Amino acid sequence: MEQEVITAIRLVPLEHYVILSLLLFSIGIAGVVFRRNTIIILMCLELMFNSVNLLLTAFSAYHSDPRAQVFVFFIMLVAAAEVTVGLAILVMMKRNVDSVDVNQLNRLKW
Amino acid sequence: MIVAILLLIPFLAATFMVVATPTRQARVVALASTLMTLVFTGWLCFAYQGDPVIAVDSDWVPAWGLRLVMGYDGIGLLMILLTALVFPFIIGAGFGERLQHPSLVNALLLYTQAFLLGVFTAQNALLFYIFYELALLPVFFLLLYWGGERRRGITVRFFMYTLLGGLSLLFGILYCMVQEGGFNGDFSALAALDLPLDTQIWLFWVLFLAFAIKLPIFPFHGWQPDTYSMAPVQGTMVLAAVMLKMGLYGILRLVFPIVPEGAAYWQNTVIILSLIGAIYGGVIAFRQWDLKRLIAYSSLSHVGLLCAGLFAWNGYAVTGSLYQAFAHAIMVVGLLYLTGALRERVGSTEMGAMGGLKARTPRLAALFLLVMVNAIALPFTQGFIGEWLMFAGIWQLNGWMAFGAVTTIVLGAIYMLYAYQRVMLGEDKWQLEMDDATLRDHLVLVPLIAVTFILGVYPAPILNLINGPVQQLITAIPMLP
Amino acid sequence: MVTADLLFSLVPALPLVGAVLIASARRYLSGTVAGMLATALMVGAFVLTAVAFSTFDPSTGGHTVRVFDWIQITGMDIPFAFRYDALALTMMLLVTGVGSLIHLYSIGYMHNDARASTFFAQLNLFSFAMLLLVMGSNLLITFIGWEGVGLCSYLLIGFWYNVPDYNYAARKAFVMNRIGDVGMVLAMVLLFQQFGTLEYSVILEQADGFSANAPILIAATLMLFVGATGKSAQIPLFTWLPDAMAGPTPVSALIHAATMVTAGIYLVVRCSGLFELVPLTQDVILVIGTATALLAASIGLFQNDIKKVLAYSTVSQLGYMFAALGMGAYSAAMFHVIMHAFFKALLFLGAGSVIHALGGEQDIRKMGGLKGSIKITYVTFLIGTCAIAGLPLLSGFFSKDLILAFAYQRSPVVYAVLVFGALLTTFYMFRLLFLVFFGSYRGKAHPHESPLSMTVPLMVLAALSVVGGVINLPHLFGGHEALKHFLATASSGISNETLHLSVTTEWILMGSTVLLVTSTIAYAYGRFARKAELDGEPETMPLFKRLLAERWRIDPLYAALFERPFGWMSTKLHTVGESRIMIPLTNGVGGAALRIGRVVRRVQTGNASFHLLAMVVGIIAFLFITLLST
Amino acid sequence: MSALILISILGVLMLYAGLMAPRKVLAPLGIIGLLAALFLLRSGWNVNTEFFGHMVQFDGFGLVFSEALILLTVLLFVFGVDYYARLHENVAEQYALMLFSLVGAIMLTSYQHLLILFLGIEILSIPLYILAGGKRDSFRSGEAAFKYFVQGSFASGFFLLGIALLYGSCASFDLAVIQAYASAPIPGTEMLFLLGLFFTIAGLSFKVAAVPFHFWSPDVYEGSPTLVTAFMSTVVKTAAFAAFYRLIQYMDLPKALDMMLVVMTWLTLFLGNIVALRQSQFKRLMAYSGIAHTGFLLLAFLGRDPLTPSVLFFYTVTYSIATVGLFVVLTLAKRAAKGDENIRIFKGLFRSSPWLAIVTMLLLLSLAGIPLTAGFVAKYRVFLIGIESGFLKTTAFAVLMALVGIYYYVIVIREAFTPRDKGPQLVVSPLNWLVISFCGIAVMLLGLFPGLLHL
Repeated sequence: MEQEVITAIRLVPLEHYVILSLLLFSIGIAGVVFRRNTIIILMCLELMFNSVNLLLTAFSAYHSDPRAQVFVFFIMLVAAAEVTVGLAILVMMKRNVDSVDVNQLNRLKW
Repeated sequence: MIVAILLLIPFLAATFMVVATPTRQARVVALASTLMTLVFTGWLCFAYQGDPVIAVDSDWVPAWGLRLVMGYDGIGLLMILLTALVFPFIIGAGFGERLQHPSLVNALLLYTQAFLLGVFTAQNALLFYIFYELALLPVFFLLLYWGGERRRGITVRFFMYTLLGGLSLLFGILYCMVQEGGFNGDFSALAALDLPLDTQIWLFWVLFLAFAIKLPIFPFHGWQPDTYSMAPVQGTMVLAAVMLKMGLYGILRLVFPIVPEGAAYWQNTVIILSLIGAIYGGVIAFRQWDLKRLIAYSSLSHVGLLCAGLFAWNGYAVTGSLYQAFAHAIMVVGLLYLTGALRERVGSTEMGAMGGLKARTPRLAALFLLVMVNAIALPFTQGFIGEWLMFAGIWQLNGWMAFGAVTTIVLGAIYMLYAYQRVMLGEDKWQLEMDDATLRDHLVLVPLIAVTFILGVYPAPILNLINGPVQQLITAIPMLP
Repeated sequence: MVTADLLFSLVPALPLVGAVLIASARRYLSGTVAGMLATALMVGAFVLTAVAFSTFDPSTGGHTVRVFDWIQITGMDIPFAFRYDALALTMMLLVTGVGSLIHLYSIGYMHNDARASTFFAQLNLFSFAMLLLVMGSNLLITFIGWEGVGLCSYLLIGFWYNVPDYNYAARKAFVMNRIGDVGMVLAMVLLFQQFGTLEYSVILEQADGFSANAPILIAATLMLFVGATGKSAQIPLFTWLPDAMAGPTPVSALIHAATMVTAGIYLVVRCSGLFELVPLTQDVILVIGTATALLAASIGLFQNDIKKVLAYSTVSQLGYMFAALGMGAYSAAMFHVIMHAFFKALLFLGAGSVIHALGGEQDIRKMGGLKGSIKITYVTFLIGTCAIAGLPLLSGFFSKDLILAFAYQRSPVVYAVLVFGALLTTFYMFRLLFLVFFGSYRGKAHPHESPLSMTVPLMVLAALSVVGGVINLPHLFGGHEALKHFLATASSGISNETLHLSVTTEWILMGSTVLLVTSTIAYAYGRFARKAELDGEPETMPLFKRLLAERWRIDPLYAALFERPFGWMSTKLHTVGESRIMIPLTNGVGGAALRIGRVVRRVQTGNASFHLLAMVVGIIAFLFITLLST
Repeated sequence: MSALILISILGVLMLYAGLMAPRKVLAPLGIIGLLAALFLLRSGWNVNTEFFGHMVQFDGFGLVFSEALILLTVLLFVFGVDYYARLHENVAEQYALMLFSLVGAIMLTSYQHLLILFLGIEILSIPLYILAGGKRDSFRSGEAAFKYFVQGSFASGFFLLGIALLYGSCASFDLAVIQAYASAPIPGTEMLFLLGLFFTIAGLSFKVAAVPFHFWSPDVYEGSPTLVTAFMSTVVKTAAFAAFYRLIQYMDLPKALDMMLVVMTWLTLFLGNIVALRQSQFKRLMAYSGIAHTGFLLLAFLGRDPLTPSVLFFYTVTYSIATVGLFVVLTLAKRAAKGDENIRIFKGLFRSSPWLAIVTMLLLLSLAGIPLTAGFVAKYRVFLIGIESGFLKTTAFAVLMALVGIYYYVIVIREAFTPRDKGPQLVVSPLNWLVISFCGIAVMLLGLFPGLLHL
């Protein structure tokens, strides 16, 4: 069964996976950097993590080694935790300045 | 062990004063401890056989190249003697000052003395550096807390500028330790280094910078005038009389032995710079209106000569330079004390506020004169012996340099006599009521003057002390012309 | 040490003791007591010297008395030692002898000065230094005295310290001497490098090894001479001496006429062995000496301050001595030194007596007709004047004629110049004499003769000025030049100096000089004795005379050339060099760091997105670095 | 290992205690627990035990650092007693979060597997995000929290990417394998490996606040509650460095990365010191000085010398001690000055309370690296290593920057020792006094007898 999955995965050359995930990662970066809405920033962070997950999975398939997939689970876990905290902070921020615009946060500088 | 005692006397006394903070007796305690140190030093000199003494030699943290090696030879002993001899007077000068926290002032002074003694006894480059920096700290606080106006800026500037040199010295020392392998920074070990010439050429400045700033020689003196004029009299005494000599000593211990060829390479440059400084300072001193500034510039002038003498690097010049260092210490303490005494009377160190004081304080005037003749190196004073030896030595190297050096005797006469006239002579302008030289003034100045003349007429004790080591040094480190 | 040596080396000790004693006890001693003490010690010194002199055997040529090791390190051994020989003894006799007289004189002169005791302490100190100067067996000991007399001269010129001009004069004197001393020091270090010692005896011995005009020797002798010009007030360093008259008159007599200013001559004679080897330097000395003699004499013509006149005459007389040295006539120079000491001291003391009589008046235009009121002073002063003018058989006559004879032998030009100088001297000295003592009194004070303590020295010195010549009586007068032969034992230069003029020539020279001098006196008498012709202010004078009266404007010239530029430089170096360049440079480094800091901290904009962007940029940049460097 | 578990449990306990037990027991509880953990670690001394199939390894390096971390936390807890005295709610949470974060820190010191490294970092960071926002109604605190969070997770992203690429190149997360690969790369995958390592290092550099990944630290330091700032600048920094070094310790990095490290060192040294010159807010100043010290530590990294671990340890620990002490003093002075954080609040400190002033001086001098304080020995050894491993210019630059660094510490000292008729009236609780004195004396002792902290 899983052997088929692996072969299925291997139908696509590794480079494609790498490039794809790097693309995703870059999109994530761009989003985080250039969007001002905090929610979207959080989502883009998720995107970055997931691109990494994809990469890992691809690799594990090519190395035919399950450890990476375990790693992926851990990443998901942590990402979840982070997002939770992130949202909490977001709420707090919303309470302090009635907005979710990143640029509102610029009192600490120089 | 001996050395340990030497350092501990002032250190413990200082610590006692920090803890117990006696107010009235503080000066007395301090004086007592300095006198003890002096006596002890006297005994050291008396017992000195003529060959180097290594009193302490133990590891501190072997793996990290920290070692405790302390001892002294004739030259070190001279410096120790200088420190021990000058400090009682510095403390004594404090009896007139009305500073707050007298116990702290004296504590800081004693700490300085302890660390200075450390500098002069250290036989390990790193240890030397540590004491070198430590000696700076008490002075920093002295200036910061008891200094005159604009002290905040000036003190920090002085501190940073001195540290600039210090850190570059540290870098140099570390470099040498690494080159030496086994992280052994003992003078003996470092002297054994034989670095390639191109290394020595840059390493020279890395090591020398610290001392060039400390002395200071010509382009590096920017910190000096302000600091001298702002610092409390005692602080200036410490700076000018002893601290400055650390530079001289350091050059002798760390520059020449480690980078002889580098020193040879830069010899002329340094001598010329020093002489420029000597003349520059002498000329500027002429038109100074503030006694302390005048002393600062005269000190710049004298030090230029000292440094030139040291770099001429022959028996006469180096001996002369060391001897003159001693003379300068005595002389500058005397002058600064007089400055303080005058400020007590006229309430300022500006010469504009003085003039014609001789009419009211003939004895003080006489003392001033006697201190001054040492400053202008009249024969039969210490100053003359030192300068004569230096001139003779520098001449061996180059006639024109000697000429430059000798012109300073004219400059010295010009600014010193002018200062004396502006302070003491002329008609009594201000009609201030003031008392003549008090018992305290005599107690401080007369011994200083006595030393000046005794060692001017009979220099043998000091000369015999340093002659041997200097000759060894010279022969051990031949300078390529 | 042999007793003779012991006594010898004790000579300077006495005045030193006196100086220290009086100085430390000065507020308990009255001026008179201090003066007596000082005088007693000087006389003691004189006696000791006399004893040492009597026990001295010239044929030995003298020896060195080593007192103790002074500067002794590897390669340099400079003992504290004295040279016990003819030259030293002669100078010592002069110093202690004339010194004692002047000390004695001072008791009276200073008796109503509050700080008289200080004065005597300093006077004694001076004598001590002067003795060291002449006794030293090596250059460095001489130099101790050399600078010591400089200091004392400084102190004594500025003795009345509340007058700013006097302090200025004192400083001027000291600084100018110091300038000379630069030459002296350089000469010493050079000689030390060459000979490895500073002992006169050794140096002179080894000097023979050098060829004539060896560059080393040229340098050494020239620099020694520079030192000499400083002390002995020769061109260009002579302007301090006239100003030095600010000091009390005895000081002028002792320091600035009799002893200190002759130190230069002494030094050259001491080192005559060296100078002999360097004709070049000798010529320089000759030219400078002659020029100084003439210049100073010309200035002396129209001075109105009695002491200034004497001062310039001193400078000019010193010029004569140096001219003699330049001609290799060392004994003549020494002879003139001694004679000059006698009559110039006499003249100064006389002038002092006059000033004392007139209660401090120094302007000869406010004097006149004093010969009636202060007889002793007048007579003695007259003798002195005649002596300096070189009237036959007086002391000045012999010494000056000796010099002139040498000059004639050297070259007629020099001879002419020196003779002319001599005539000028005669003119202004008699002008002085006539204006002061002849005619009618033009002042307001009530002249009164000075006390005995002042007149006695006058008389003694007068006597010496009359008979002094015998110590070196030339063959012409049946003498056998005793002084010359005595000194010859100590100075190689003297032993090989020769005057080979035919007897007739000498008589002719002498006669002509005397003739000229007497006629000059007559001329002066005509102008100043009958109707005292007084000069107004320089502004009213014809140009040339005004130039002379204003001393060739040399002081303003020096001020413009050296003093003001120096002050200017000092100020500029401080206001520009330090305040604008050095200190800003020092602070600039730190300031720059702070400024950079202020700029760089702006990077931290505080905007989260920007920070992220910056991180990304950073990463990309590093990525480039990484990839490029693979 | 048992220590790890104990601390985690302790955290949970703490949460419960916060619900039922009175507030004053919390800190003692924590401290006791931590000491117990310390004891457990000690028992595992020199055993060099592995867990989770060689994913965690408590070797000497790990143990020493863990102990140091625990002790520092204890110190902070002692400080916390007084610090949280005014706070009415969530005290337990604060302690607990710190404990959790400590767990992460300990994992970082002794990981042997990238997964643990990753987890360690996250366990370390996530509680910190919350702690940073500890003052819920303070805008600055919130801003700090948010910035820290966003940038932190952003960096984790890169870090993860790095790990992924590493895995891609050498098919394993095991440190040993990776290090082995570094010395004998499989042809064709070097670029992958290089990039992987690059991103990993970038991620770690963020944690140690090396330029250009430092942007978070000034803002977060300033915004967070002082205790948290202290925690970040001591425990977190130390742990991060331990992790960083553990990663590259036995690895011969590709030239390219060495190059990158050098550049990073220069930038960090420069920016940290130069910008600190112009800081007047004390916490911000400490942040920049922290960056500066990162620079010095990176210098020690460059030459991976056998001595480096001990230098690293000595440096971080002494730095942490000094920092803790200073933050305590700051808190006191801040209270006296009603919340002002400008360095001028120290003015006249010497007059009002000499001992505090003297200790402050000692701590600052130690940070400045003046002889006979621990800081000097630390710096001196860093320079020594720098020179020894041939980075002459970099070391020279570091020395120069050390000079610049001295300036801003001296400025603070100057404030403290400027005479002033009425200095700040500091109320010092006994415990705080204890902490401060301990720090001062420790700094002095370590300066005199550096051997005490010999790894």
